[in-house]
Amino acid sequence: MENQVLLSVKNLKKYYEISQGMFKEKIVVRAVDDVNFTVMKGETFALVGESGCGKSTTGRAILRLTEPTDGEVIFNGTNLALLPYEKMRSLRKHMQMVFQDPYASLNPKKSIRQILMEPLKVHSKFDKKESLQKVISILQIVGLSEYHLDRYPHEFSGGQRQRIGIARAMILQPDFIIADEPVSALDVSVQSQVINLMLELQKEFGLTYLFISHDLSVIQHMTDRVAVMYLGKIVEIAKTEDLFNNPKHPYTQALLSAVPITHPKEKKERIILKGDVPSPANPPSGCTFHPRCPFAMEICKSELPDQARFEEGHTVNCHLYSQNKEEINYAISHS
Amino acid sequence: MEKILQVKDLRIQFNNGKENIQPIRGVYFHVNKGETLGIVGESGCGKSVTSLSVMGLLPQKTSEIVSGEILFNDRDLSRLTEREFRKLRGNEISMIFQEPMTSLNPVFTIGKQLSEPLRQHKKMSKSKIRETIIAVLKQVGLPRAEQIIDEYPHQLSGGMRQRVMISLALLCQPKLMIADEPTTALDVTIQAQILELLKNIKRKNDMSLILITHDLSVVAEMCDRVVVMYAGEVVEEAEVNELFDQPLHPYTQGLIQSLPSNNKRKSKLFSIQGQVPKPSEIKEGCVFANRCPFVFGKCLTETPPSFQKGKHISKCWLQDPEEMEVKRIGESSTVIS
Amino acid sequence: MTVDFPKVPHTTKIRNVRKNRQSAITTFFLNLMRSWTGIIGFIIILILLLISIFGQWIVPFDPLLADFSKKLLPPMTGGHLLGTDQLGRDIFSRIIMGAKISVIIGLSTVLIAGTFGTIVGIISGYFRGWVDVVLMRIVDVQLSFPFILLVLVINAIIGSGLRNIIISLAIGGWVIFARVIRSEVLALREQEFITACVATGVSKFGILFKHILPNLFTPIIILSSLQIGTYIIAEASVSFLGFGVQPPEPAWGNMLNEGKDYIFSSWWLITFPGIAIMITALGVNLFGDWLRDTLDTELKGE
Amino acid sequence: MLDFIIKRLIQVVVVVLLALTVVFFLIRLSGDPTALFLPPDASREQIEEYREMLGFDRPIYIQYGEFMVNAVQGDFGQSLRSKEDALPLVLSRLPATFQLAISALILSLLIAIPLGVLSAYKRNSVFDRISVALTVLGQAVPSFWLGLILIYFFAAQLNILPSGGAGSIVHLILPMITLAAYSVARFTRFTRSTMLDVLRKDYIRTAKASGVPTIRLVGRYALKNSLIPIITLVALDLGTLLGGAVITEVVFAWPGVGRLLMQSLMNRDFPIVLAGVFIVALIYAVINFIADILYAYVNPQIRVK
Repeated sequence: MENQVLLSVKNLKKYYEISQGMFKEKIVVRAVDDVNFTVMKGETFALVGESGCGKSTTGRAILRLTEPTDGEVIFNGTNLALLPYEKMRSLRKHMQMVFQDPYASLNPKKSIRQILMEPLKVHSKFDKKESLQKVISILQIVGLSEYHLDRYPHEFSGGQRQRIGIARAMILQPDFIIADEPVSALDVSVQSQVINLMLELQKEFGLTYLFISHDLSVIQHMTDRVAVMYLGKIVEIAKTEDLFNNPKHPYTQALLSAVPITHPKEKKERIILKGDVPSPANPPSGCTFHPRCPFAMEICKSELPDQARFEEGHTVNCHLYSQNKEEINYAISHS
Repeated sequence: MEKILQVKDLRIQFNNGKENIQPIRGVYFHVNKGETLGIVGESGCGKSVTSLSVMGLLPQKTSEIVSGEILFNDRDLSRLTEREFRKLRGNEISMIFQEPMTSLNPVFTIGKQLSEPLRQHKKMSKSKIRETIIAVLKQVGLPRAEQIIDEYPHQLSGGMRQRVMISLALLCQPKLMIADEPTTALDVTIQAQILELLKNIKRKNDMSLILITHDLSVVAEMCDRVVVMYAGEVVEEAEVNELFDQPLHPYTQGLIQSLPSNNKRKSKLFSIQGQVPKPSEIKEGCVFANRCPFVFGKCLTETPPSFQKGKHISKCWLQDPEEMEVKRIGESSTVIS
Repeated sequence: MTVDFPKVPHTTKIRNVRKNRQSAITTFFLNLMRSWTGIIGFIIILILLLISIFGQWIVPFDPLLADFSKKLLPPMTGGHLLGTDQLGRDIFSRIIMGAKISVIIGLSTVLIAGTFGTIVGIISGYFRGWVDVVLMRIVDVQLSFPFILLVLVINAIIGSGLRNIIISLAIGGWVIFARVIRSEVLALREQEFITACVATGVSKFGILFKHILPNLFTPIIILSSLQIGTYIIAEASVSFLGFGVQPPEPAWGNMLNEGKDYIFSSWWLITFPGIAIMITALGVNLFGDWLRDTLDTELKGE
Repeated sequence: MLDFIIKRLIQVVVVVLLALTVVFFLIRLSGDPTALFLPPDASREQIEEYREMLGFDRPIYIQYGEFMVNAVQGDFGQSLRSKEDALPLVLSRLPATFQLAISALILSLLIAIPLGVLSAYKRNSVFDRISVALTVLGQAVPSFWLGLILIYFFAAQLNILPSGGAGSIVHLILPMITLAAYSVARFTRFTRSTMLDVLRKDYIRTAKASGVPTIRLVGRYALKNSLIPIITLVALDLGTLLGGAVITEVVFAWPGVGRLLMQSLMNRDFPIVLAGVFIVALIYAVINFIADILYAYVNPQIRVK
């Protein structure tokens, strides 16, 4: 089971066109721009980045909740990006999604029974009686009970709704779940309950997660490998522990250093980035990070960096690592 | 130490047309001159309502301060008229809100909005006002201050808007600034910028800061002292190091322990069971009793008073000297309220 | 790697927890009781419906029977509560019968315009593409022409009468439904719970019929109730101008039309039918407003 | 901004052409057009002659093309009754309609905006309750009936104002009030609810937190925010106002486009109807166009782009 590729994303792109009126050229927003990564069976792979970096769009494009502009999404050997709608629809039982906002992602007019029965009905997995048994058992698994069957979403608290959202994703026994900021709308004390639930479910059912989040402490806690995104591109991929111990990309370094301390006595060296994230409609030339990068060199302004590979699958897209070593050392020591 | 703000036994009642609810039930805390006080709690714990009451910004028709005092420099704010309050707001006390995207008026320029507190509280000529605004905009680290003053909010990013909000709060050099979740809507790297800015500004302007947040790491980063609120009550108050080293209330303990960074990677996180009770569900006894791992008989029947140990206050029966079977040691352990 | 769900013993009885919930009707009345205006609107509508159903049995006089010996009697004379008109017909009886016409016109127009507009709105909003572009252009064009004038012109061209005034009003009125329903559908499409359905694998039609349609119910009800008042007033205006429902049918609008020539001598001819229109429109509007306020807050949760 | 204006202008043209097309076909499809154009007692020969003369024997698309080509040039034919040219006749009535509609619009805005603002400012006060009740009532009163009642009181009973006709400012008073009544109710209500919405916004709280007094908050700040939706509504409602003008003109025998249109509809004088439809659609489209530009002016988010 280990080291088997479940999902591989190749050159995935999602561009949005914004019309500017008749006489101006359309603006192309490159929400996801040439993203590559693979997810192994049974692991938790994280996409991390700040708002607008394209991590959610990547997740949605993989499941074709938004149609990708270009690229391949190979899931268990099938290229999802090319599947006709109906084929894709029947494949969806193997891959599910948990959404950020548990309030918005449940239909307010449907009872919990209806919400949870629907996936089973759609994929006609079981007869009615069996389905109900499944629904009840999944409710118990996520920490609710059959007592809640005929209630409506607005009768639940945020944490409970997210449990229902997870139950809906789990009921078809998928192999793969994309969780898009599943805990960021929740309070701290409820957050830990939901993280625990997700960890338990993974252990019990051998699930693979694609975990999308901006919260680095949650990512550090529960994921195996991380891809860091900036302006629609992946800048670094590494094992979680590697990434947190030895971040290589200047953006990753800044991002990690910005994570708030967890104890007042902790002292932290901060790399405070200049300015704001540029608009993906008008990204900087060359390496998109160069205007904010403390180590920016001439080459960064004009050329897109290649991927540099390190041990254990740690990859970085940065000119610092494609140049010769001396220059790197120079740049780092003079920062 | 001089106390700039004292809140005593504050009780606030809301009427939603159907029933009365009390989201704030007897809140005590104070702010010392020059310090940063953190108020932490989860959504619905009453931390924002408390801060709005200090600003006199509670909805007039549907809410009411039932009892208590809010002493600002020994003046009771809870009895001020709207006119008196107005002279205070933006002048001696100012506030920064959570949502920088919606907190600025979309149809007025930045300069127009920033000129308002100066117009209201200071007698200044137009050119002097403009000068002051540009100076403050520069102080909060906005580039191109001379241009930004004539721009509209939608032309700025979230981080820049929050800087504008801070400069708005700063204009009249208030003695007390209240920041209600100032970085919650922002990205981590921007959050780091804004927190740094708040620290510098507080130091330079010699003011006190109340920082309202749900995020313990923001507290660890910024605060001198912390008040922990739960379901409309203050359950614990301590100096920041003390709170993180030795939290006394089981709720605070749970919050700190459930931080992912305080747990082994991939292990089950510590978590507080159950949910916050709704205001209508609160009965006799301790508000945290239904979720508390150490709950015992007395917790369900009697509301605990605040037990004080030095500067560390906690509202939990476990701290009752009798319950702890610890003999009272002179003055170091007294019961207030 | 199939992991089975834990077995649930078959003896587990599925309890129905509906017992402690209020039925829809109870909720309706409980909400109604909270609003004075809602109650007034509801009562007016109830009375209106009752007299339009049972009107023909409760009228004191034949509303069509002319009697020149009794023409232009003031109110409260000769047993005529609201007086008689220029042909000696009992105004009270005519107003009662007019209620029926107003109700028929209001309801059938809303039914036709609502159904057609809703279908167009759904097609436009859900399937988008060129169909949407074409349909919305049509709606734009029609909306760029005053409603009442459009109804007048259409009615003048296709001819008067009850059926034709309903058709004219429906042709004039469907666009509002199309516009509103389309924007509702567009908003719903963007809702996360619809994305969640796609992610679950629900088919396009499943999403439309099981998830979008039920959520359109509320806006359709609200819009319909608010539109009925518009239709009733529009019909009265058209009839007043001499189109629409023709004499001797006792529509409130044409009663006013006939009465306006006697404005200097007999005030009651123009007074009572107008009051009838006003009270009806008031009732429908009040009820519609109340419906919107309660259903809207219900939508938003607590 | 420029291509926004051009885009909207094209839209105006399309709207007007389509409106004409629809009315043209409605008239043609509703029966033998010749019969419509002639008095009912016309003889068979007369009908045939007329049909040929007007070109109704030709295929409908040719007729349509010809009609549109002529219409674009402003030629809608002659009135079947008075034999006057249709478009100039309609245009000659336009000033009267404008006078009525614009004075009613100004009157309603002058009453409604202060009333709505005050109502919102003093929410739930006696004043507010009365104003809300009046607006609800005002929206339920059919304008033609209000006109009749006003005539009854001021012309028939008090005899201080004329019951109809035009000429002096006194002739304008009753029609103006009649036409404005519905708009006053609607605008007041809308201003009030928009103001209440705006007053709940975060940025109002911000202004309050900077010590802005409530009066200034309402009058200076919230009002400008509310203007955007109010302008939108007023623009949308101008159609209703124009439609109402038709009815009001008939009630008060006001010599405007509406009354002419009504008479022509009664007389089945279709060249005039078509010319009238053309003018009304054009006016309405142009008003909407102006409103859009005004809207862009008030809303910096559109303007700055």
